[in-house]
Amino acid sequence: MDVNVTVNGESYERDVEPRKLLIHFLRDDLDLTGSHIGCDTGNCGACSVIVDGVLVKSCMMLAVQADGSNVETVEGLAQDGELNGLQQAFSEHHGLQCGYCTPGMLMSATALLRANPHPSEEEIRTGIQGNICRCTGYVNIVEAIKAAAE
Amino acid sequence: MLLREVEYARPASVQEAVRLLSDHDGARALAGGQTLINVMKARAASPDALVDLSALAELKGIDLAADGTVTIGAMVTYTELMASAEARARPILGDVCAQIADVQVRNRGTIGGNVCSNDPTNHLPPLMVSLGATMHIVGANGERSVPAEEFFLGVYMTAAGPGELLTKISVPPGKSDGFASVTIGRDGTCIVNAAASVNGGVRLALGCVDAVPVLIKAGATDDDAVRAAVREANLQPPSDVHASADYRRHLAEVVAVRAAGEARGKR
Amino acid sequence: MKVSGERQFDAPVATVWGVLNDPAQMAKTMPGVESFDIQDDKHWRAHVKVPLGLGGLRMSIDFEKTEEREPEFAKLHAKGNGVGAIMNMDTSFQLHEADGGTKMHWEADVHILGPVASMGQRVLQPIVNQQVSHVLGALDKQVQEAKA
Amino acid sequence: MTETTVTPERPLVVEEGETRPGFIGQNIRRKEDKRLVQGEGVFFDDVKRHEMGFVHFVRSPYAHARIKAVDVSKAHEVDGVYGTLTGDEVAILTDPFFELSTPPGANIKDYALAVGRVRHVGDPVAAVVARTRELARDAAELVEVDYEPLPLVLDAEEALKDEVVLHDDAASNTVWSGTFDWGDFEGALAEADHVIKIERLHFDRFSSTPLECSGCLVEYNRGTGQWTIHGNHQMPGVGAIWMAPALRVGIDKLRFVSQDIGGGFGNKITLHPQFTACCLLARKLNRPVQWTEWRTDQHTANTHGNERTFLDITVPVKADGTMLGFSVRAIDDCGAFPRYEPLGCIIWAQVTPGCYRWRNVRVDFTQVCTNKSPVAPNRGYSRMQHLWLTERIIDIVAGELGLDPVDVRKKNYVKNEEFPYTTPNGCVYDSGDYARCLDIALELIGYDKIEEKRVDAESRGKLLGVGIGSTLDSGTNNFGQSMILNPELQFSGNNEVATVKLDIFGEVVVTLGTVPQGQGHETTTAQVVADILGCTPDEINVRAGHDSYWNSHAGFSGTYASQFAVTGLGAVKGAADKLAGEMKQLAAAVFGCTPDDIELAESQARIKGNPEAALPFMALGAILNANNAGLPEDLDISLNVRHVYRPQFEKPDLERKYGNLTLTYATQIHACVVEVDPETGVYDIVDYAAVDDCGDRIHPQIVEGQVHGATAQALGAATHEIFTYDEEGNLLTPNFYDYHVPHALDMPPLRTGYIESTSPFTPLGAKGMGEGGGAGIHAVCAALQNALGKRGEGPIVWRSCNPYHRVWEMLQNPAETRKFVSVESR
Repeated sequence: MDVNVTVNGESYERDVEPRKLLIHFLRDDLDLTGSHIGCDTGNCGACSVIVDGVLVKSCMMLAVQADGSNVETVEGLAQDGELNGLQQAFSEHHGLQCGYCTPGMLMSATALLRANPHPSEEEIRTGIQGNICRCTGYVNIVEAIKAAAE
Repeated sequence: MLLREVEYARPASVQEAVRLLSDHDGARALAGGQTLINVMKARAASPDALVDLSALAELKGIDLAADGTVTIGAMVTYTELMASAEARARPILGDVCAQIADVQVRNRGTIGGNVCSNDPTNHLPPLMVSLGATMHIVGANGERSVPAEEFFLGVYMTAAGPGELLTKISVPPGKSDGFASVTIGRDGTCIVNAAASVNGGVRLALGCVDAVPVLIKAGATDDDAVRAAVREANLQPPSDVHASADYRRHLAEVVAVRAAGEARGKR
Repeated sequence: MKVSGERQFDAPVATVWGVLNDPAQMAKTMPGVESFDIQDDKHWRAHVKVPLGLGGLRMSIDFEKTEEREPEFAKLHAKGNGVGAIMNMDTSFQLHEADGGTKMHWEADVHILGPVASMGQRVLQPIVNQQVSHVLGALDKQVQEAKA
Repeated sequence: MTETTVTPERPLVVEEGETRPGFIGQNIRRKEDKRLVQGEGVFFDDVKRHEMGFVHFVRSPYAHARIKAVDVSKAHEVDGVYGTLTGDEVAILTDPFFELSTPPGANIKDYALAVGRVRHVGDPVAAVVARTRELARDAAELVEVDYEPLPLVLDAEEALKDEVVLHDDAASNTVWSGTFDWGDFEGALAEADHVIKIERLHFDRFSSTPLECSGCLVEYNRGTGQWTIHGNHQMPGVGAIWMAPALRVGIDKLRFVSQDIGGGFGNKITLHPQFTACCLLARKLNRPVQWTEWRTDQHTANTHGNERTFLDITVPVKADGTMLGFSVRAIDDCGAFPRYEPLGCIIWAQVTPGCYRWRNVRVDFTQVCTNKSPVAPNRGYSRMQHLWLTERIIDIVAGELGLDPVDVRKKNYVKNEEFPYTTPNGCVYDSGDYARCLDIALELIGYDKIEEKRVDAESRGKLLGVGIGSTLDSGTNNFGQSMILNPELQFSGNNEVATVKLDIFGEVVVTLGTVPQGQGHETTTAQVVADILGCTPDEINVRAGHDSYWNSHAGFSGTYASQFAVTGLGAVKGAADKLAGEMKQLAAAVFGCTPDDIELAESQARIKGNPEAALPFMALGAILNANNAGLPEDLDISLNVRHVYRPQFEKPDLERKYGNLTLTYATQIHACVVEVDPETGVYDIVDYAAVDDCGDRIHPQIVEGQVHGATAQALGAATHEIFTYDEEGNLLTPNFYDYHVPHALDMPPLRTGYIESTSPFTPLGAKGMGEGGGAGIHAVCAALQNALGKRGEGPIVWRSCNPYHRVWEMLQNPAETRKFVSVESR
C-alpha cells in the first residue's frame, strides 16, 4: 500500500506491506535508526515516537496507519546540530549510559514537558513509566528532566 | 515481532466497516492495537484482514446526558476519557483508566478495544459490569443493546461477534464506586481486580478470576457481607506464574472488600 | 493439563458409539474445522482454525485411535501442529447405559507447547474449557441427528 | 530524589565543586552523549548492506527431543528465500566448540545449531535466510522438523541422578564437581558454642536482560576468507578463541566490529553459536547476512544467570557472636550447555568469606545440566550467588541467636586496619572500610529512628522490616583460577591493550581493546590521557567501540567482570606515559636539552621555566611524521604506542585451590526499609541507601550511575524477575509481558553515599565496580525476613526472589520454611 508520511519535517512516500510495523518502517525503509526495539510485547518504550502530537509506541502501530501523519523522532530534536535543552540536560546529569533507551526516553520527556512544563517528580516518573531502562535505575533521567523543566 | 501477511482497510463509515467485517470471517476490527498487534507479533493468533476504525468519527466523543448518563464512543482513548469533563460525572471511569499500563498505551488504547479484547486481566470489563453499563452493538442486521454482564462471553470473546461492532457504551449516573487491584509492580498487569458500585446493595465484579468478570450482588455493603458473598461464589481462578489459584481466590476477597469500602466511602 | 467430565446423552449407547467412531461426524464437532481427510478407520487428520477471539489459530491435527473396546471404551491420541502452538493430547471416553440414555465419562490430558503455552497460561484453562464445551455441544447435535 | 553525602576518610574529592588538579575525578561531559542523544549512535541493527539476507532461526518447541528429520524443501519454495542451514551441515562444516571443563563436562558436544537432539525450548534447529525479515519468518514456519519427544529434567537435584541424561557423549549431566576445604572446619565445629544448620537456600534463575537484544551482520570476503562480524559481542577476545577452531580458521580471519552496544551485563558473552551459524550462512550464500534476536528469543534461548541451590549449611558460632566459618553443598544449574561454564564453579571463590573474617570454609560444589536455557555470566556472576549465601547466613544466624544484625556485622567484618587482607583461600582484599560504609548507609535510611517508623507502619496495618546487604565487587580476574577447574587449561593472568598516538596534525588518537556498552570508556580514557599529556579531554579523540583490525586488543579483551578502571585504563595509562616520554625525547632533541628539562602542559612540550621555548602538539606530530630530517639517529620513537597492561598474578596452587584470584575488591553496602501488607503479601521498598567504595573515582557521576543501575537490577531480581518453567519445559516468563522489569514508578527513593579507599595494586588507585554484587537482593531478603518474623519464630526467607505470592505463602504457614533451620547450643 502507498504511504505518505512526514518525519521530522521531511516527507516520504513508500509502498509498504500492511503488516509492516511503523518502527520497522522508520528503521529499515527510511533508515532512521535512532528509534530502537527492545521488546516484542509493547512494554519497553524504546520505540516511542510522537505521531500528530501524540506520544505512541511505534511497535504497536502499522506503518499504513501513519499515512498522512506527522511523525517526530529523536533525530528531529536537535536543530542543525545544536542539542536542545532536554538533550543537554540528559548529558549534563548523566541521564544515559548505553543510550539504547535514550531516544524513547527523550520523546516521552518531550511529550511530557509539552503538556506539563513543570512536572513534579511523581509526574515525571509517570511520564516515563512506559520506557524501560536497564542501566540507570532512572535516578539521573528524572534529575535530567527536572533540570530541563526549569 | 514480524506479523503474518494481512489485508488492511480503513473504512470511512460504520456501515462500511460492518460490511467489511461481515464479508470476511477472518477479519477483525483494529481499534488502538495495544493488544491485537501484540498477539499478531507472537503469531499466536492471526486475523486475515484488519478493519481500522480510526477514521470513524461516529465512534469518538463522550456525551453527558441530562440524567447524568455518560455515553462513551468505542474509539475514545483512555487519555481522552481521563481528560474529559463529561466523564468526570462518573469519576471512577477516569481513575481506573489512569491505572492502565503507561502514557503511550493510554494515548492509543481505546475503551472499546479494552472491553472487546476482554483479556481476563483487563481493568474495564469488571468495571463496566459493576457500573451496570449498556453496550451498543451494530451488525449487518441493525443495532442492539446488551447489558455489560451479558456482553462478556469468553476469553477474547464478547457479544459483539464476527461481522459486528461495538459503537458506544452508556454508563448510568452514580458516584459511589470503587476499584481495587493487586498488580505486578505499580500500575502493572493485574493479578486480581474488583470493581464495586453501591446504591442500596452493592454490585461487585471480580476480574482475573475467570474468563469473564464474575458479578456478585450483595445486600449489605459491610466487609463481612462482601467477604461472605465472594466466598459463596466459589471462585475457581486460573493459576499462573504470578499467583496460585488459592492466592488469587484469597486476593479476590481482599480487593472486593477494599473496592466495596471505597464505594461505600463515596456515598 | 488434565481435563475431564461427564455427559448424558438421550440416545442408546450404540448410537453414541456410532458417532464417536465415525471420523466424518467427529470432525464436524471440531471447533473451526475447515477440512479433514481419513486415512483409515484408525487414522484421520483434521484441518482446523481454532477461533480465538482475536484471530484464528490454524492447526492440522492427526488423530490415531490407540485402544478400543466396542461399544464402551475408546482411546485416541491427537497431535496438533500449528504455528502458535503444538498440541499433544491423549483422550479417552467410557460409555454405559444410564437413566434410559447413555452416560459418557471422558478424560483428556492436553500438553501445549509454543507461544500460546508460554504466554497464555492465564487464558489457557478458560480457552480449553471453551473448546471442550463447543465439542460436547456439537457432539450432542450429531448424536440427535444420528438417532433420528 | 538523590542526595549524595560525601564523607570520605581522607578527603580526596571532598565537595562536588572542589576537585583534584587535572581532569581525573571530575564529572566532565561524556563524549559518547552527543551522538546518543541525537539517535546517531550505531548499534549493530543499524548497520545495513546492499542485498543482505535476514536470518531467522527455527527454534525447538520441545525442551528435550531427538531430531529425526529436518525438511527445508518447502521453505526453499518461497519466493525471496536465499537459503537455509541445518544441524547436519553444521556437524560436517564445523567442530564442536571447545569445552573448559574436565570430563564428563569436557565431552559435551556443542554446535552452532542443534545436532541430533534439542535440549531446551528455543534451541535453534535450522536457519532460514530471506530478502526481508518477514519472509524469513514466514519461510521458517515451513521448515518441517520431525521431533521425537524425550523425557526431560528441569530440577538440578533431579538432574544429578542422571536418570535423564542430556549429553550422551558426556554420559552424565554433571559438568564439574569439586570440594574446597580451607582452614579447619572440624576444629571450628568442636570449638563452637552454637551450631546453626540451614537445610536449604535457593538463588532463583533470572537475568539482567539488556534492553538491546543480541545480533550481528556478517560479511564474508571469498577472496581472502575473511569474515567481518558487526555484532554486539562484549568479549570478542574469547569469542574468537571459541569460533576460530570451530570454523577451522585462524583467529585473524574473524574481525569483530562494534560501535555502540545497548547494555550487556554478561548476557552478550556466549554469542559464539549464533555468530558461527551466521558466518557459515554468509560464506554458503556469498552474501551479507543479518540476524536480529527478538526479546522472546533472548529470554528463551540466549542466556540466563546461574540458578544455585545451597544445601546442608552448617555454621559454628561462638557465644559472643563471632562466626567461625561455614560449610555448604552447592548445586549450580547451568541449563542445557555450559559454554562459559564451569568458570562459575570457581569465580565465587574470589569472595569466599564475603565481607567477613571467618577462617574455616568448606564448600562441596557441583554444576549440572538441565533442559533449560544455557547460562552466561550475568552481572555479579557467581559472586552474587555466593555473597547472597553469606549474607543470608549472617541474618538467619543473627535472627536465631537474637543478635543485632548491625552488631554481628561490625563484629565479623574485616577491619579497616587489616587491609590488605588475605582470605582463607589466598585472595587478597586490597582496601576498604566496611563498618564505615555500613554506618553511612544506616544514617542515610534514618536507622536510629527505625522503631518509630515501625510503630507508624503498624498503625497503618503494615509490617516494617529493615535489611542490610553487604557485598564485594571483585574485579580484574586472574584467569589462572580456571586451572583449578581444569589443570590442562592454558589460561592465566589477564590483559588489556590500548594504543595512543600523536597524529601528523598533533591530534591525540586513542584505540582501546575494550567493548563498552554504556560505561563511558571514551570519557574516562580521555581524562587519563589528558592529565598525562597536559592537554584537555576535548583534544583527545578516542575511537568509539571495538574493531579487532585496529590490532589494539589481546586474548582477554572485552568489557566484563568489573575491570575497565583497572585493565582498560591501566593500558591507557601505560601507553600515554610512554608517549609522553617519547614527546619529551623529541622536544629535547629539537631544543638540544635533556628530556627531564621538558614538561608537557597546555597542549605543548616546553622547557621547564622557559615557557616560550614550546612546541605545540601539532609541531611534534609534524616533525616526526613529515619533517624528520636531521633528527638524531638514536632517537628511537614512533609517537604511536601500543601498551599491553598485565596485572601481576601468580598461578594458583591447584592442590590446595589456593591463590590470589582477583586484583581489586570494591565494596557496596546497601540498607533498605520495606513495608509489607500482611493481608496480600504486597510490599513496598519505602527507603533505600547504597554506599560504595571503589577506590579513586575517575568520573564520580559514571560510578554513581553504575551503582544506581546495579541496584535497580538487583531490586528487579529480588521482587519480580524470575525465569519459571512449567513441567513441559515452557518458559512462562518468555518476554517483558510476564517478566516484569522495574520501571520508573517501581523504583524506591535512592540515597547514595561513598568513600574512597585507594587500591594499592592498581595504576590509578581505582577499582572495577560495575557489578555491584547484587546487594539489593541481599538487602530486600533481609528486610523481608525482619518484617515477617520476630526472633526464633516466623518464616525463613530462603529464596532470592520474593514476589508477593511467596511473601503471602510464607506468612500463611511459617513452619513450612522455619523447618529449614535448627540451632544446636552447647
